[in-house]
Amino acid sequence: MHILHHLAAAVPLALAASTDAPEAASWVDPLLQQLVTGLSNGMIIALIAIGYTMVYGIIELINFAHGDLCTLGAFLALTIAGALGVEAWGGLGGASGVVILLLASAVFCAGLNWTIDYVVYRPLRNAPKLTLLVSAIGCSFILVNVALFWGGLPMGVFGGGVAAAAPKDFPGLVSDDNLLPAAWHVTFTASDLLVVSVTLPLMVALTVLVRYTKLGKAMRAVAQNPTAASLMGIDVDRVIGSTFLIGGALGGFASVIYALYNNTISFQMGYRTGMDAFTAAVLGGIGSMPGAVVGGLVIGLVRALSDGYLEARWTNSVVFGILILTLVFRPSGLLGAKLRDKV
Amino acid sequence: MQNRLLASIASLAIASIALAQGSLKIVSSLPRTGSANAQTTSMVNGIKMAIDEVGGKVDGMAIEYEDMDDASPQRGNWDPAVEAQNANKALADEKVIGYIGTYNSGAAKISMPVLNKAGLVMISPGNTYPGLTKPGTGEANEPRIYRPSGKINYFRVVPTDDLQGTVAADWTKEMGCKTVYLLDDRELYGKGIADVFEKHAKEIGLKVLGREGIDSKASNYKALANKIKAAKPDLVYYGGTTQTNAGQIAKDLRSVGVEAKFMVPDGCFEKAFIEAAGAANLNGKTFVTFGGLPADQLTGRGAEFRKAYMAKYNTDPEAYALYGYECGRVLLDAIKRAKTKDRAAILAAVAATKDFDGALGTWSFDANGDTTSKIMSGQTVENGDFKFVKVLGK
Amino acid sequence: MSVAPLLEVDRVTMRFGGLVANEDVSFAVQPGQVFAVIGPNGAGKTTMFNAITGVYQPSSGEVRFQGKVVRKSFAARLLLRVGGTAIAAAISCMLAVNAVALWKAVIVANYVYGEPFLWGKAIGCIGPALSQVGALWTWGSASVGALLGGGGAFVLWLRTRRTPDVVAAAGIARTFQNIRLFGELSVLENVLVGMHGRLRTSYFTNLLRLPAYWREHADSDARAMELLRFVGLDARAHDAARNLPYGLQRRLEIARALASRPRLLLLDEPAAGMNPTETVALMELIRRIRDTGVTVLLIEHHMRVVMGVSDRICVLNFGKRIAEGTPEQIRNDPACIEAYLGKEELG
Amino acid sequence: MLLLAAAVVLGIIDGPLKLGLVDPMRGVLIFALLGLGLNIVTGFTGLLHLGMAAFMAIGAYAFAISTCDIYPFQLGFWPALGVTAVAGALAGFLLGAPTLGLRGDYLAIVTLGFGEIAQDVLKNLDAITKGTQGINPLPPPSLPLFGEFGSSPAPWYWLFLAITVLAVFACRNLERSRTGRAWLAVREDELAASCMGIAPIPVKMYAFATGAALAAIAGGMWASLYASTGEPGNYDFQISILALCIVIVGGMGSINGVLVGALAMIGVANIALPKLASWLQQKGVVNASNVLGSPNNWKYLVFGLVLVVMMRVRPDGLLPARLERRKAGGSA
Repeated sequence: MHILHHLAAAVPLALAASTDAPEAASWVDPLLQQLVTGLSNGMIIALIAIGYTMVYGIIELINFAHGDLCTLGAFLALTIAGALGVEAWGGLGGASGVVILLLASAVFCAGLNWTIDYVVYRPLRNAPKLTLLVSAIGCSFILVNVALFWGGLPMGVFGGGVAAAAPKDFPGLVSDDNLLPAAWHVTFTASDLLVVSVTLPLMVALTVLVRYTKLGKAMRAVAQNPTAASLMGIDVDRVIGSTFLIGGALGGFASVIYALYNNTISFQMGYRTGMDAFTAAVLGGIGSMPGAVVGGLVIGLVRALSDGYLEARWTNSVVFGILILTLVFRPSGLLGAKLRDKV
Repeated sequence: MQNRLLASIASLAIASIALAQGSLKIVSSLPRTGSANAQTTSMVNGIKMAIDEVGGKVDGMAIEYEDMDDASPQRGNWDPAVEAQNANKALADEKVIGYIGTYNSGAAKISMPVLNKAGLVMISPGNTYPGLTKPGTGEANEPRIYRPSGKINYFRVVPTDDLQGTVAADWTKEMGCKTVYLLDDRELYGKGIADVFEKHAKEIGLKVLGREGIDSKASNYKALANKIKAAKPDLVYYGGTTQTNAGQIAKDLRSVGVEAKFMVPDGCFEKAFIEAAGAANLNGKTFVTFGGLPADQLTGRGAEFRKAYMAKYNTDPEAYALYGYECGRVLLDAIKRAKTKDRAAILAAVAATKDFDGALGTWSFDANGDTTSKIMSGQTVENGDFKFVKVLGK
Repeated sequence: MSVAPLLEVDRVTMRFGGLVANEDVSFAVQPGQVFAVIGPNGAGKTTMFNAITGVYQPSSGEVRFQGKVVRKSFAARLLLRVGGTAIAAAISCMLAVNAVALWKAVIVANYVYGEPFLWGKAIGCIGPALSQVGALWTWGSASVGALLGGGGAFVLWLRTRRTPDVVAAAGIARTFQNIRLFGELSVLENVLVGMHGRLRTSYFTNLLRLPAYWREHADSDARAMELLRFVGLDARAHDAARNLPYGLQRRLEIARALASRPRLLLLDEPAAGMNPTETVALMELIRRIRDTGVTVLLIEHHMRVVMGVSDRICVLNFGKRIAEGTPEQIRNDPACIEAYLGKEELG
Repeated sequence: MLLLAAAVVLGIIDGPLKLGLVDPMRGVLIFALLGLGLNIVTGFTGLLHLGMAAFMAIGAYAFAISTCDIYPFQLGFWPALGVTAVAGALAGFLLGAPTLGLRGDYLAIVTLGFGEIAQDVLKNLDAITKGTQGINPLPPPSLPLFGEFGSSPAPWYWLFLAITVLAVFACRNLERSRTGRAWLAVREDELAASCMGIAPIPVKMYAFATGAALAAIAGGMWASLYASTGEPGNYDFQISILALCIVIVGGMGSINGVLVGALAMIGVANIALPKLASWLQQKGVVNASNVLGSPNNWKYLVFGLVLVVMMRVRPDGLLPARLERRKAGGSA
């Protein structure tokens, strides 16, 4: 139950801390604010990172296309939102709208991810790992281009598709109004809440799935040793396929959360989100899901704090500097399993 | 595999030679692949309009146009290799008599010397880095180094950062702001203009509370916005463009509740910016400076252009479309006067452009190749559209 | 026992978490012997090999080779390296921290565009520039650098004090139970890799193919072919190692191990998966190896091999040593028969 | 050899036949060099490296600073290239020293991070690097042997070809020597290698530094060719990825493979696609009023498809290494 563990720690921290804010010194409030921001960003990164780490854990592929998969998920969500005019629903309607977007995008991304695996990666199962990696890079390029075309749809939400490449505004279905009493000096907005309330259950569900279901066990078996697994009568390709399915679904959820939290999507957004998520996965110990979550949160926090208290122009350096130092002292990441040579 | 590849390359090469007969040719070299695609599309539309306007002919000589891409897929942005390639390709094709480009001043630094040696006229719809033309504004050796032949072959229809940054700072003060917070996108255009703004702001007694270079690929800037909120500036100035995430910044400033005004340069003077930022986040509090008059303020030429453009693309022409159009027309006008296919003559004709009745007003090229039009206009955003406020600077 | 033993395993215990793979096992191998370690599966034989070759570090006890524990010695070279790294790191940190200030003071300040640059004057500005930055930054960064650099170098040295490469360099070579050849390399190259420690040509010699390279190239190839002939693989010298049949791969592993001119050769179940004829050939080979003066430490299940070639045998069971002696003694040792030999012999 | 011959022939016939291929071929040669560098790290030693661009950048800036006349050093072409190589190698050591103990993809992410950091440093230390403006102009090399380095691409082509040939020989010499065998051994089986008396970390260190030096030289050539470093953003992750594609598409650990890979990748991206685009425009297949209209908007798609298809058709690359078999490649 690692995941619960780490996240359960996170949110109360933000809330509990903010309760004693009034009588706290002036530097506390901004700090808390940055922590809230950092954690919200971190959770989104974590959600995407899980997609990376699952796929890596099972076929040792750094799935470069994952970030761009999320891009498409976001574009789908925007299209639907535009088509249904979700923005106008308001109130409860708006909530149900969000649910619709989440589900639609999840299903779409899951399907797409599975298809990519089926069409591109499956024929290369026995090929060198880096061959797979390059195919993944190829897919990423293709997805980016698809997103560009998608942005050119003649729809209101895409600005009539005149400027396909321009960033698109994603309707603020979830308000940015503070949910906490003003006296607390810390804003915890509805979109922050959304991030938490979608991400946490997903992670719990995932943990349960991987630990206690038949499929989950099969996944771990395949991750351990595909050959042995197949000898035990496990249909390896099916298991891998469903891994992509689940990873994709998470990506889909993440993409909608991302869109609702940042309110902007663009056909190249997959690049940085993907890189952050991949970094998170490795920082946490690639292949380990709790690791991915912790990694995501750490990166989110570091980014926020560096932006807030150092110079924003050095933030990337700070993030990766910390990453490198961490790995020098913990060579298999924060929660990664320590490897020993079998002789 | 690879043989097939070579074959295809070869065949393409031959194809392009086969076409090397015919009339005059104008090429543009702009980043068409990747994030600048939206802006450059407007520019290309503008150029096309200019050519269509004269019926694709200048006294008998048909005008071909090629829209070259100086970006490459693997870069997703302007690529020095491709820009250099485009320049050489243009030179190699004797029909080419004018080179419209570049969008990025960095790219211009690559192709300017190349084209200058060959004396092919180059007109930029987008470069605003002062050092490209104005001695003393950039490095000690600029702009001499871009003119190995000693002659001037590079012109631009856009006012440079040093004008716009200054004007922006003045306007800020006029609006009664005392304190500003500066952001830039750490790219040539954005950082350059923010530097000028900062320098002038200090001269005219504005208090600069902070300066940050942002990562234009970040997914949001809420943390930075929190920091700015704590600093409580009267105005936040962002030196950057729509493609370097100006929209996201505006959004995050509002979402964390920064009350300050928000000002951006002409890199954001396009519908795409409003779409990206979401009108609600901009209305009333956002200000955009721009060299020249916005489409709806245009008279004469400009007004006609606007009408034609709306007829064709059923949207108001962006600033970029205007710039592109102006480049095209200046070049065509020069051809008309030169009455020849000779590059040198056309170059001379362009340089001689005087009191040109352009869409951006009536202007000439000065000795450095810059436009003499110093008209700057200030816009604000109201209910989802730009609204002209006033003419800035003198 | 007049001669000093070549290898002494002295009360070695190997623990992995809760699991105890070896519990104070001791034995001594005399030079020139073929010494066999036998025992049922999971008796901890391979673990023992790994402890000897430095793949694992013994949890307690020590392994002595030629009378002393194989380790990088605490030599002047170490001090030199640590000191050197420390100084280098210190300087680079100092420069890194003061980069901009130094650059401005030394380069920018002294260079007027288009005019000649006065190096002497410029270098003269370094000192003032540093002091101007402030002692705290300058010396602070320097000492941090020194600490990190020196510390890092020392830690690295500690960590790599008894790694397999050190042990191998000392004259102990091994083969692996699950064959670990360099599959993509040719048979010849595998042997040449084995020679790595014996070859001397430096990076730049190789890069530029200086005469030294050619000289060494010639005789290393010759020696490698010799070895291949010795194990009967000279005909396959240029095949990819992974394309060899199983038996030959085992022989190649032996040749590769011998290439490092070891005093002691560790063979981990060399006869595993061999047919009777191959087995006979193998025993023959082991004897020939011993006759060249290489001491052999052998793990083997195959009793015919063990009894046939070894001068002395040590029996492990559940990680403990239950007996040691000559083949005859072992054959008649009730403990062994009961623990292990019985069924084998009858079968 | 065959490739060399082809290259020479191309160089000779290009001018007369007006193929206009020599110009883009210069870019191909630069990336071939970058690929050769990565091939030593990834192809020979089996370390996945996602930060080659950083070393290219370091090279470009080292070269620029030592030649450009806004700095006092103003060295000639070859000395500057030497400085560049040394700078690259040093950078390689600095990155490698603490991190080469890491396994597979952990090392990969470290190199990726280094790439990002390098960019930030180049951008932010503008007092030294001119930040986003890039350093220019770099004087054209004065090497009478190759001719007048003016607007004509030929001398550049010959110069770069010469450098590439030298680099190829260097790689081959190393590959077939004690040093190179150690690299391959570490790639194949690190533990077995160390049991043969090979100390993995120093061995990897040499690979890293060599690769970095070659990448740096590529950067130097690049800067020299465009007489400018361009902006630090020109050396971003995309370039590292491109380098990786070149090596894998060409064939891991195969020197000729890398050359072919560079030709394929850059050929597609910088030669075929532009020509295709302009050809389609000539044919008037352009309708800018919607996004699908402009051929330029299809480049990502085509490039991606090329990668996917190539990997599908030749999983081991176009020219697999001498003894390359399936499963050979692999980072972790």
